[in-house]
Amino acid sequence: MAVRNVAMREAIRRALHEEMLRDEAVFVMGEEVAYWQGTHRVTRGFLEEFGERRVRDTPISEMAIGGVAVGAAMAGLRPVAEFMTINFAFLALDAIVNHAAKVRYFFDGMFKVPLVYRAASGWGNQATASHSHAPEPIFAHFPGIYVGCPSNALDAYGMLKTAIRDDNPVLFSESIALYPKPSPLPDASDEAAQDDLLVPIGKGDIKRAGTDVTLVAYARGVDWSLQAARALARDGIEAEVVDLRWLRPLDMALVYKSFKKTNRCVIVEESLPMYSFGSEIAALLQENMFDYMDAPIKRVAAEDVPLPYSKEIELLALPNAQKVVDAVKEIV
Amino acid sequence: MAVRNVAMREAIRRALHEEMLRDEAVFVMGEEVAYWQGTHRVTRGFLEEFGERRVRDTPISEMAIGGVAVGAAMAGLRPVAEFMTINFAFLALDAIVNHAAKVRYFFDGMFKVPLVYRAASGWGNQATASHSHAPEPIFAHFPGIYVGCPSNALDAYGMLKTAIRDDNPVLFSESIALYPKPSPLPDASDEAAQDDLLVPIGKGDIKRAGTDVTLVAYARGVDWSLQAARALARDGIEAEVVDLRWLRPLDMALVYKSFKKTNRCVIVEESLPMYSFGSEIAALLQENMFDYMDAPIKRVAAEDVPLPYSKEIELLALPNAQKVVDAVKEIV
Amino acid sequence: MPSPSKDMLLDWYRQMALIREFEETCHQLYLQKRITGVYLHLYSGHEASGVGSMAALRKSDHVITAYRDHGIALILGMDANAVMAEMMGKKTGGSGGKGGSMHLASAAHNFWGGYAIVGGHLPLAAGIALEARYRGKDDVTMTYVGDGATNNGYFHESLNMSAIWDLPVIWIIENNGYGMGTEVERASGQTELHRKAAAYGIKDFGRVDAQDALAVYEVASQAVAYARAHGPAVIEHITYRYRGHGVSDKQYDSRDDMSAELRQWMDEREPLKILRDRIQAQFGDVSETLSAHEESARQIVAQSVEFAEASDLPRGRDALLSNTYVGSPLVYKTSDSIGAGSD
Amino acid sequence: MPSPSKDMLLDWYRQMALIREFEETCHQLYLQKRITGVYLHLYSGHEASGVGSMAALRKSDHVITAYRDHGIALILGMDANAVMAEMMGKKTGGSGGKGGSMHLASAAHNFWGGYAIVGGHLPLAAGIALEARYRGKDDVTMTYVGDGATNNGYFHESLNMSAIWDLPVIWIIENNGYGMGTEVERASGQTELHRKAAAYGIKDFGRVDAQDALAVYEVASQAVAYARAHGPAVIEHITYRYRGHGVSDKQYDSRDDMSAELRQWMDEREPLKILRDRIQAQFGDVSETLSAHEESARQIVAQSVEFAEASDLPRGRDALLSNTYVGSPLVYKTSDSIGAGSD
Ligand SMILES: Cc1ncc(C[n+]2csc(CCOP(=O)(O)OP(=O)(O)O)c2C)c(N)n1
Ligand SMILES: Cc1ncc(C[n+]2csc(CCOP(=O)(O)OP(=O)(O)O)c2C)c(N)n1
Ligand SMILES: [Mg+2]
Ligand SMILES: [Mg+2]
Repeated sequence: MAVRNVAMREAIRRALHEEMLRDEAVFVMGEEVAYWQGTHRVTRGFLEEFGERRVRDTPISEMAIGGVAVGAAMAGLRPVAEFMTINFAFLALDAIVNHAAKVRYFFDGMFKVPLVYRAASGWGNQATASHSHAPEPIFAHFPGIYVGCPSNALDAYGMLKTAIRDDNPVLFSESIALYPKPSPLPDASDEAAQDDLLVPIGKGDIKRAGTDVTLVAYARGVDWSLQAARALARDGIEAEVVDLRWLRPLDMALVYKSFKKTNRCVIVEESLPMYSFGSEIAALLQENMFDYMDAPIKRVAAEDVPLPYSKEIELLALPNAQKVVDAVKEIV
Repeated sequence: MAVRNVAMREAIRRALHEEMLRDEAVFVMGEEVAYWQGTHRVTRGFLEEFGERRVRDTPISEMAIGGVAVGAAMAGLRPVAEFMTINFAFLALDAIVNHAAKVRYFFDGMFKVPLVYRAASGWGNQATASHSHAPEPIFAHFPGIYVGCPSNALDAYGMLKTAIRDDNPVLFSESIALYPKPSPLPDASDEAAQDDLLVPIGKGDIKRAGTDVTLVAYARGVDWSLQAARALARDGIEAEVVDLRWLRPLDMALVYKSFKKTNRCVIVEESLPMYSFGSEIAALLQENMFDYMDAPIKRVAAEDVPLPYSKEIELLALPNAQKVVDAVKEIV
Repeated sequence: MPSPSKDMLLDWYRQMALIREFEETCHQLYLQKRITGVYLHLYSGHEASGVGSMAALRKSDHVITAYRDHGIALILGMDANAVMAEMMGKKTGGSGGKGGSMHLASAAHNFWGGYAIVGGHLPLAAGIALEARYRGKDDVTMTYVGDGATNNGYFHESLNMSAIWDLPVIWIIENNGYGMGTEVERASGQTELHRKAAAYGIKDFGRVDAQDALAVYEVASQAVAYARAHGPAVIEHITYRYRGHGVSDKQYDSRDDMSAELRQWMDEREPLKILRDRIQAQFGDVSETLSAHEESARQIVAQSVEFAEASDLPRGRDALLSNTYVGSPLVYKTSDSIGAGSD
Repeated sequence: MPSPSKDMLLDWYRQMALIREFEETCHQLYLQKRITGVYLHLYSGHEASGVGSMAALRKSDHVITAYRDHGIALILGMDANAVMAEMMGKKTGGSGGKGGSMHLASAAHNFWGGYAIVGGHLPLAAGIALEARYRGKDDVTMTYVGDGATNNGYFHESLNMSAIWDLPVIWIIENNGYGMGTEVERASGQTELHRKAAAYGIKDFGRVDAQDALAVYEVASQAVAYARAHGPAVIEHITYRYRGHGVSDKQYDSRDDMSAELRQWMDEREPLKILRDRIQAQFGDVSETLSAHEESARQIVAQSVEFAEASDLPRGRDALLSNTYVGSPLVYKTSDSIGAGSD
């Protein structure tokens, strides 16, 4: 099977496209997904191919986008509902965490809610404060839903397909910064080959092996971690990069295994620092790996401020590979 | 000055009442705050005393409650906007974190947003899944707003007054379970005496001194911690109870000071466990107090499930003093 | 619309008597602390609104509502035992004791539930109707929404979505005069709530006296036919709640004007009496049958209490955790040394 | 309403020419990567909507809008230098370089800002108007909202709140035919957007051809007078965006039908031309003055570009952190060993 470099956007598009071909119950809805071809071009060509019935533009009504998907899923469809950016999903928080995530529990299993919320996430393009969040941990705080955040084309492909096929609600957060990034994806043309690429829910991945320090990350944090690992290698420090891929459930076994070997850890995320991804992973590590800790676990996250427009100070607020390198050097 | 036992609800009522007398710009708005006398009776009698202008019933419009308060505050009023329960504040997440918390930053300091959002929080009364949250950490994730969570009458009184007088937006979360609980509050009748009771934003408090283990908590978690401390004392274990009172900003100096003495810590909260209060405090402790850690830091939180109706399993999901005792015994 | 037969009308009375008995019993059980949930919103006074409108449906149609859901469940044929057991949080409850009063549902009856967040069920209704449209079925979704809820963003976005997508939803606004303690006049700029339909270009079927089951049925039948063929419809039901907002609504009886108001509704617009009079005017004396229905209601409800009280509570951690997800519970614990994904 | 004087009309033209020049310059600067923000929504084509309506205000009145805010800022008299510097993220920008294109504001001009979340500013508008009511002032709040935004819950809840509280807000729906790529007809069940006022019992001032500044002014004057005395008002402005949704709206010109549509608007309903014709019809040849205004606009904008490019960027951690809060920044760092509260 040929393996080609493919932009993450394209991998997501391919996964969605294949699932729509595979299962007639799958449909997409969201702002500008149809005629406009998707704000981030993920649904490019879909309207033409699948028609208005299965490719549905919505008004600017996030509460309804969130809730209509729940009803449709309960009734037997498999909606893939897009929030143009994850910031707008704030307006649907109730639909997501109090309805999608709880309907099954309210009624003790009477209904399934097989839906996927897709959302473009992240910051760094001068989108300013209200449009600059990577708030996946906020959503992952709540049980009843899964949260997936791919870091490359292959994972995005396999994770989204799994998410669509799963009978639980999934929030699928796609880093805007990673959309154009090419990475290898096999040309899986038949279904069996495609199925081989499925990524199970809650399964993390070692993105780089190493012995000296564990970098735990997801989505864009993986990118910064891999860059940092290359820089560190030049100084003889071998970092292992664990991509958790899912914020709920967490594949902590993978983290612990790595940590037992390295005894040191830096957690890397794009989000704000308080009550966030780094907080949770650090807390779990110190509790469950106490005897393996040779140094404090460090966290690299965004600065604890709203994001400004002006590029230079915006970049100051963002994490980057150098900040990861610096954090590692504090503990090795 | 006479000190009387007063229900936390009454202390909040008194604080709000005094601030409304003191400053004509202070007004209350929310669902059922006026004619119904407040769902939790905090604004009992206000309509009669202050009239419809300053005690404003709203429709069931949480987005607008959240946002109207922002506009009114920018324009120079000091709104105290009530969410009947904090669950309904999910519908106002955007107004709270993307408007109240960011307006000042957007415009680089051009406006102030001196508002308080009050909300009744917590679970344990068979309110079921969508009405059973203590999600303060979710809101405290975002910079630009302060988050206060009192654990007794005196703190509630002093914190709310500070919150109303502060020029920043504050989310003030009131535990429903603590509303009826009596605790001592001086009869401060003149303004100077009242001002002495103000609690600075971000200032924690030692609720019980101890030497063997630090219990870090807020709101209802303080209650469980104090109960646990009494039980532990019978076994010769002296727990120090640190009530952080504010989830943003965090008074970590107080926690660190205690931890340096006890070298052990259990964090107690009413919220869900993932990406939450315990995560953050544990992460900070291990990073900044690494050399003082004699044992892993433990967390006691709610079970990671939506809340069921049936009392017995509902209580299973909730934290309690015994769970705190058990956690302490694992590490001392 | 065929005019309803005698049997049909008698059956409506049966349903209404059952609801009234069920709700008043719940009220008593609450006072006796045999039902302990903090939320318990009764349908007493609303009976004709639900019975008359759902009579216009066929079996494959869908129904969804908010937390004031006991009556809706019973009308659709949910077993009173399962409903009462749910009030008591029992394993045998319709929602296994997890949902309580506000979260009844029955997939077998196309009853999609009771929901506790005001307005939260409205987009779900649109989604359920979308499935029908998507699959080319002509089933409609009957959706009940309170007057207070019409002021929420969910209402606006859901009705608009139903309009542009031609979704077969009948939006029934149950205007009982209040959202908790707030009169419609103090909550809605537009107090003729059916007129809100104009903001979405939705067909407006106007206001109905919803204490009169026949009047309700007539308009509902038209609206259902319209929705089946075309798209969404709005109806406003004027009704009244006999037991305040919910059982914890203590000040309800303390407001004299309200009590007078309530007394007037009960005296002049009692839905069971109106139906009884309508039937007797058309078909002569049916008091025996009606009494039998009332007696049967008493028996059914008394038995449901017995059943519920004899049922087991859900117990233990497994009961707590189950059905958070489809499949393995994947439960997170702070002290877990292994995660869910890897083995 | 007094009919506008010649000077007034000439001044409107001045404002409109300034906006057009400013926006088209922004467009060029964006293509040249001298403005780098991802969001830049231009007011070209909308000029008469803002100029005609704000002419009905007095100085103590308030204005708030969404992200399409450059024109609004300039009409209110914000310095073009400060506006352009903000586009370039400079310290001298109106928002210190922190807000960018979508977040202009000027407290000195009672301009409460540009906001980026669709509908998010609508309850703020109600809150600003509430302050006036609360304090017994008769200032009004003019609020601009897009056609697409009227489908959002914020719109519904805010308009309703303004109605029940009699808030002096003029809700101006700037219907430019599209929300991003979605035509009004595909987004709103009610396509005559002013009719949404009926859902709130708000006084409906109907539709206005908003390419004609005089027509806009006339209706706005009535609505402002009404709002000052009574409460909220709704007006629908029919207008058109010349530069697509925003500068990143690349497909805009690729859709042929759209280009034809745009061409037609520019040919037949160009707001500057319509105003010019109106003035000349009434007052004779004023082309010299108008040319002078156009020339002056070019100079002002050219100078604003120079000013902005010569200005300093905000730099360093202090600039990043400042104005997160009033008072000390209380900045959280994972590695801090002391917190904010204790000393
Ligand atoms: C979003 C939200 N806000 C507030 C509440 C609290 N609440 C529950 S019922 C209710 C009143 C609803 O009134 P209405 O829609 O008229 O329905 P009714 O109870 O009269 O049937 C309120 C305010 C809630 N459950 N959800
Ligand atoms: C809540 C929210 N959803 C989506 C967006 C993305 N978005 C920005 S502008 C826009 C279109 C708004 O259209 P309209 O209200 O007609 O205003 P116009 O741009 O035409 O002036 C959309 C969908 C957003 N900023 N906020
Ligand atoms: Mg009601
Ligand atoms: Mg538009």
